[in-house]
Amino acid sequence: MKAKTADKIATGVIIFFAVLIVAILGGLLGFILFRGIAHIDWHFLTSPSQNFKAGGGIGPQLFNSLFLLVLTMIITVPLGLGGGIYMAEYAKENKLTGFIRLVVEVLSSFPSIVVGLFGLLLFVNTFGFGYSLLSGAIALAIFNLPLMVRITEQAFRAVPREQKEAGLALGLSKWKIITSILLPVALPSLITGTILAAGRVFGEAAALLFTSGMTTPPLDFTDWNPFHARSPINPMRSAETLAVHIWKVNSEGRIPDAKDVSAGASAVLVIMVLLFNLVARWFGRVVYRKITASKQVN
Amino acid sequence: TTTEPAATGTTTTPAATEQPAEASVSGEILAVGSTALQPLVDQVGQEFMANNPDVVVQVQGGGSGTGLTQVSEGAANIGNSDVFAEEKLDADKAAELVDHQVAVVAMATVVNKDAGVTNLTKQQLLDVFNGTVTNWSEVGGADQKITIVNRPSSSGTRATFEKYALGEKVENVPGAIEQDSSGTVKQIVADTKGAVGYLAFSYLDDTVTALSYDGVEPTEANVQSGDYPIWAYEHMYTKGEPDGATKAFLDYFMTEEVQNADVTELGYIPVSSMEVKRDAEGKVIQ
Amino acid sequence: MENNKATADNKSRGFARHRREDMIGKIYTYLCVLMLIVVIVAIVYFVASKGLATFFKDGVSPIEFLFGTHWSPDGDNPSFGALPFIGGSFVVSMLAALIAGPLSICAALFMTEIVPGKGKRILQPVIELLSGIPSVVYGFIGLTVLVPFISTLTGGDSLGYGVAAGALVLSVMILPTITSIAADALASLPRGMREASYALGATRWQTIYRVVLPTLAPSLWTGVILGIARAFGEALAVQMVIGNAPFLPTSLLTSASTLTSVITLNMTNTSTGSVQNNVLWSMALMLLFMTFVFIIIVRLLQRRNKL
Amino acid sequence: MQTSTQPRFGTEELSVFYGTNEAVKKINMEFPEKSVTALIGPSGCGKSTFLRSLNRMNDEIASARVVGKIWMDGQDLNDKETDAVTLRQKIGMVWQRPNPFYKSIYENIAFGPRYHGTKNKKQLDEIVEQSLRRAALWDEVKDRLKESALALSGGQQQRLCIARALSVSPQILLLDEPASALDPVSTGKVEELIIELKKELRIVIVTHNMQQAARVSDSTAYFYLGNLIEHDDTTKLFSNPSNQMTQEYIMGRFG
Amino acid sequence: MQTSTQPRFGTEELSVFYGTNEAVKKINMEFPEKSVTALIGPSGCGKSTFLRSLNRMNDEIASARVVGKIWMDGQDLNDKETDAVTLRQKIGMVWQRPNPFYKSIYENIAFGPRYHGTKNKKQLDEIVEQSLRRAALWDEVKDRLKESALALSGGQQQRLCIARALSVSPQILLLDEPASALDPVSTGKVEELIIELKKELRIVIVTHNMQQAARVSDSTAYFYLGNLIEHDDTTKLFSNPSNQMTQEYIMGRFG
Ligand SMILES: Nc1ncnc2c1ncn2[C@@H]1O[C@H](COP(=O)(O)OP(=O)(O)OP(=O)(O)O)[C@@H](O)[C@H]1O
Ligand SMILES: Nc1ncnc2c1ncn2[C@@H]1O[C@H](COP(=O)(O)OP(=O)(O)OP(=O)(O)O)[C@@H](O)[C@H]1O
Ligand SMILES: [Mg+2]
Ligand SMILES: [Mg+2]
Ligand SMILES: O=P([O-])([O-])[O-]
Repeated sequence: MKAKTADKIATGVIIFFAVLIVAILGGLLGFILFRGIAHIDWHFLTSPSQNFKAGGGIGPQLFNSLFLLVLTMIITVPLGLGGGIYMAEYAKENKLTGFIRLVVEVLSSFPSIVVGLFGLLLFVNTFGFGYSLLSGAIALAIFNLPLMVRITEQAFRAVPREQKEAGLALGLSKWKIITSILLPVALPSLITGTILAAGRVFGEAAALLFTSGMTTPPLDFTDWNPFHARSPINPMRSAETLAVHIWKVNSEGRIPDAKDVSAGASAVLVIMVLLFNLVARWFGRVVYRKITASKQVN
Repeated sequence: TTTEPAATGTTTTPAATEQPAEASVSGEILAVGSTALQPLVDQVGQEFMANNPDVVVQVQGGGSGTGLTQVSEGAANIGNSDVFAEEKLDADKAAELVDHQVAVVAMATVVNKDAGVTNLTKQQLLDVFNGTVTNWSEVGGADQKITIVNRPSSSGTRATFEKYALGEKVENVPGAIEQDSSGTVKQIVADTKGAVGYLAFSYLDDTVTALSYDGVEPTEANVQSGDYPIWAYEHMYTKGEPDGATKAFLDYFMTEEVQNADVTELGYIPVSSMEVKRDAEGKVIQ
Repeated sequence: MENNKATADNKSRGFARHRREDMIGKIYTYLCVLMLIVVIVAIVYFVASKGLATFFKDGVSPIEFLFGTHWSPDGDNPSFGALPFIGGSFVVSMLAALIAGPLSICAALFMTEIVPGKGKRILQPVIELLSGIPSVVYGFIGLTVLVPFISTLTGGDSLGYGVAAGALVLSVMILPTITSIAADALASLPRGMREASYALGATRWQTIYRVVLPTLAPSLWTGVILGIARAFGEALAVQMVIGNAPFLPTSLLTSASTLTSVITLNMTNTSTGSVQNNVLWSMALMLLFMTFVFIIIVRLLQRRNKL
Repeated sequence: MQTSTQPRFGTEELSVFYGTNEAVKKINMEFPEKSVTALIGPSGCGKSTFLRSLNRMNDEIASARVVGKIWMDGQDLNDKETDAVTLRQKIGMVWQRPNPFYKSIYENIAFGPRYHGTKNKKQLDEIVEQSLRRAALWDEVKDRLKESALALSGGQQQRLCIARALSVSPQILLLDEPASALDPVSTGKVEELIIELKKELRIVIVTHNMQQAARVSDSTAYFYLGNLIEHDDTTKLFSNPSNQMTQEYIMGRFG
Repeated sequence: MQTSTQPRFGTEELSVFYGTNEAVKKINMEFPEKSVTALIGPSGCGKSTFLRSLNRMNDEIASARVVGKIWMDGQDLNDKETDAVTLRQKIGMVWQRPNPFYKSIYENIAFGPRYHGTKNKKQLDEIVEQSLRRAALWDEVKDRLKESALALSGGQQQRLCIARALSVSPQILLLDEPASALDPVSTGKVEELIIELKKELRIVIVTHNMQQAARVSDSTAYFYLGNLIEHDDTTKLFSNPSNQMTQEYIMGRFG
């Protein structure tokens, strides 16, 4: 009887904490959205920010966040894919692999501020990329890379070994097996993982303060030549992202509506992260169904 | 291998002190440094870009230290700073830089409205900040514990305050807090009984009490006349004499149009209106 | 790449081809891995060369840095005791782990033991979302909600800024880290282990407490350590709420600093090459070093956990 | 330990669903006292599922739903009112893969009794020795009781698991392919053990090895696709099955 | 597709180590032309390990080390110089669990030949049809070649895997318990297929079902603990084994 009482109490406690966590998240989301949603309108989402007047928007910041994400992914995905494939398919269990694993683990728990400072030192100054999208993207890639490697490795390891053996038994080269047999099977979890990782990068600020900078030049959204200074897609221009904007507005911001802007921007940021989560799940499922379902394939 | 800043623009109108002619200059200007100065430079930069479509002015924060380092290393065209370069850089490095004082920023000691004080002497203020005095009643205020809200030790605002208000550097008192943001400092002082901090004039409003210093009220007029000493220049440093777009930009900064509009709007005091001048040691020279 | 002799022969063409393909694959993946190594070596090199300059170039004593409690880099008689920050980082992240650890393990138990299946479907997205919320947003909420709340709780005696606020914000931030590792560990436990306990007539709690948790202890500790590591390196959110006074924390409500907060506050206000700047890099080096330490602890734990 | 004298143990129209998939279909079966009942059938036919429902182990699988009755001592074990935790004490279970706790040998055995109230060290020692003896493992491990159970060989681990099951004095023992992961010598030992134990309790054993069923069991039940096709005396079933499908399976036509 | 007329295929003192554990011990075996050789033995005796070493599949397992010779066409396949990728094309393999690629039925078959140089669509179509016909699957799938192979039943998938193995015209086919996960009907089909295929190529099949070995194989080898205990004509081995251990195993004394 005593055991059963203990069981009841413990179960109660565990459920309580689980509910608490859901409540915390609910509270956080509710708070952010409640505070912020009133400030979000078309004008807020599209117009440029103000330096010391009220009524500024977050248009360029939003664009910067998204574009920076794209750049980051362009760098991360091929590198992370290669690294992950190495870990899953090529690495032998030896000291070197142990070392590489260590590298990946350490890299993935690096304080972001250290990466940011490193970026300032190396990309911004030494390489002369300046405060630019490129510098920011490389810094973010450094964060994202270990995550991407891990996602890829897990996705490849999750592919039944028999798939690989079937390929081998047909006399295919290992690389062909990896690209044509394993990759398609790994794709759904690869996509889900990548999008989730992207969502995480989206809100990073500490590393960007020092790399992609805290201002955005006036953008000419009719000029899409990446070599033009005012082109939105010029990778060498500086770019303040949404998360950095929140930081800036809250620290030395001189705009009278700083509270409203950061509330609105926070809400936008959180909504974006929510979207990333939803899209990741949905897209992963769609691809999975495409690859495995009894519908037409190939 | 630091890249040279792309300030290779050319000026067609020599000494463009008036409105720069349309499309007269081109190039990229990178101004880095003081976060306090950033909104102003950013704002003026945008106006300047509107007038000069071929110029891109990039304004980055990063702090006075970063600004001075970057300009001194040639990584930026302009280093924005709240303090004289001599205070942050080695003397030989500082000597290479040319100072452009673009505004004056004045600061006031602020206390919570319930603290019951409106004026402190220099000595009293020092006692408050070095922890000798811990209750407002000791300096004629209400019976409230004093809570100090400081800026980080490397902050230019703090350096100015210590130099001109306290007369010496003070260390943190246990229980004090440091905040990097003036907005937050104001918020805390407004909300917390017994809190004291210091803010640029532009942040002052009726949520906090701005204290007189040795009996002198913190007003713009008192600053201009030199009666109220807690103020400093906002500097924009260049390495050597500026040219091209950078020069045009700095010249534009000093125009009436900027000094009497943007500068005052942001709560700074135009340099030209000052009746006194100071050098790097803080000595009044006029 | 050697060229093939009997080109007419289908098989020998296949031979050359698969060799070539595998070479491409190898070069590509090896380059990617090399890149990873280059990145880490570069980071370590840069941070170390700056961070060590404090001691070798500026002549600050490492003993003073590590054990000194007096931080006054700009004073007329500067001193560089970083112990308050090192101590602050430890205190705050340990406290955060103390709060988040039990909570996370309960969440993981909820997912795998109490309501398997459905529990996971509910909590998993919650956990992922929590980890997706940017740290500036956490800081913002800490600043606008938590700090005033703590202040009110103490009847206005305290400002609300301090160790408690920092630890609470961090605990929410590391909750996902610990939970997902704990949940993975729980899921990896062979079913048979639980069933054996149930089959003996043990209740669920007895099974969890006596069989599941002891068996998984190393993995759960791994989660906690990685949580601490994450907390240790978190910068913006902590800096916004901890108060940033350079003293070793003496109570939950006193303002304190962490390595990350002092770096964030001062790095940009000091000029490169100055001792004030270098000493901040020394702290970054310290952060880096701690990351290695945490990972090594994790490795030792995992070695004990040969399932 | 005495054999209890409960009159019946058996199922009545017992079905098990995983979601909507009916894995076990309306089984009526009786397990006579002091005897071994073997369950045979091709992979996936529901043997394990059926066995696991007998001690409510399927409660632990969220998707599983057990319908029907399980009679024991005139009580329906599958009733919501019946406490699963208590009944499991009376019905021991052993799995295909040995699953000792990650604890010492001693702790593996003492774990159950201690929870059920035996705190006395001496009594516990006794139970441990008794159980290990009955599982024919005592002599092999008596000098290393404090060592980790994981250091034992597979066969020893499996006997340890049997000893663990015996430690709480069950009246019924459920064995799910207990020897299929073992070498011939260990298999032999486990089989002997089963024959020994049936003097005291009811045993239900799932096996894919028909010879094993023939060797150890008194009656054998043939399952196919969730249905109980035939249940008869073991000798009768193997020599002269009444059902065509049973015949084909026994002849090794498939499976 | 003709049966090639290579003189011998067999092993000479072939051992396989996993780390220091010798899982297969100095096996000398000959696989005669146009015949089926069955490998039987208790779980873990090394059947799969031996089979997998024949097409160098163990290369892929880091801890595995294969020592000894594998003769084919007078060439030692286990020589470092011999290119494993090329030889695997000549030696097809099918596993216990069907493992079709996550692609369409057509692609599953066409994938190998296309890689090996057959780009012509018409030729490919032909190979696909041929292979599926030989695996007795053509009629069931000819109208849905573009559908995912995963939508097929287990038995169909297994035959698809056989068809896939045939698509690159191997001279030898290795089957590791190809029917153990299948239902009786599918098992029957696969067995027929094996008997059909042996007219053209050598087949080595691992099975745990002795009746199956008896039904499909010409010669049978009994493995125990990594040793080849006995290898003889299937009829001889099952009716009158010369070794006592073989006898015991066949009688179902263990395993
Ligand atoms: N946890 C589960 N969830 C859903 N379906 C299950 C689960 N366990 C078993 N099944 C399904 O129930 C059916 C019966 O499975 P069961 O494990 O009882 O078969 P079995 O006769 O024990 O087979 P084997 O000899 O392979 O152990 C199978 O179709 C199986 O796929
Ligand atoms: N990848 C591996 N690493 C280490 N040991 C292995 C590996 N694969 C198999 N073994 C060991 O080698 C021995 C032979 O295994 P193998 O799989 O060849 O047996 P088998 O006869 O095919 O058994 P089964 O009938 O269960 O398939 C076993 O002791 C097994 O534990
Ligand atoms: Mg089973
Ligand atoms: Mg096998
Ligand atoms: O602008 P600050 O130097 O005071 O941060």
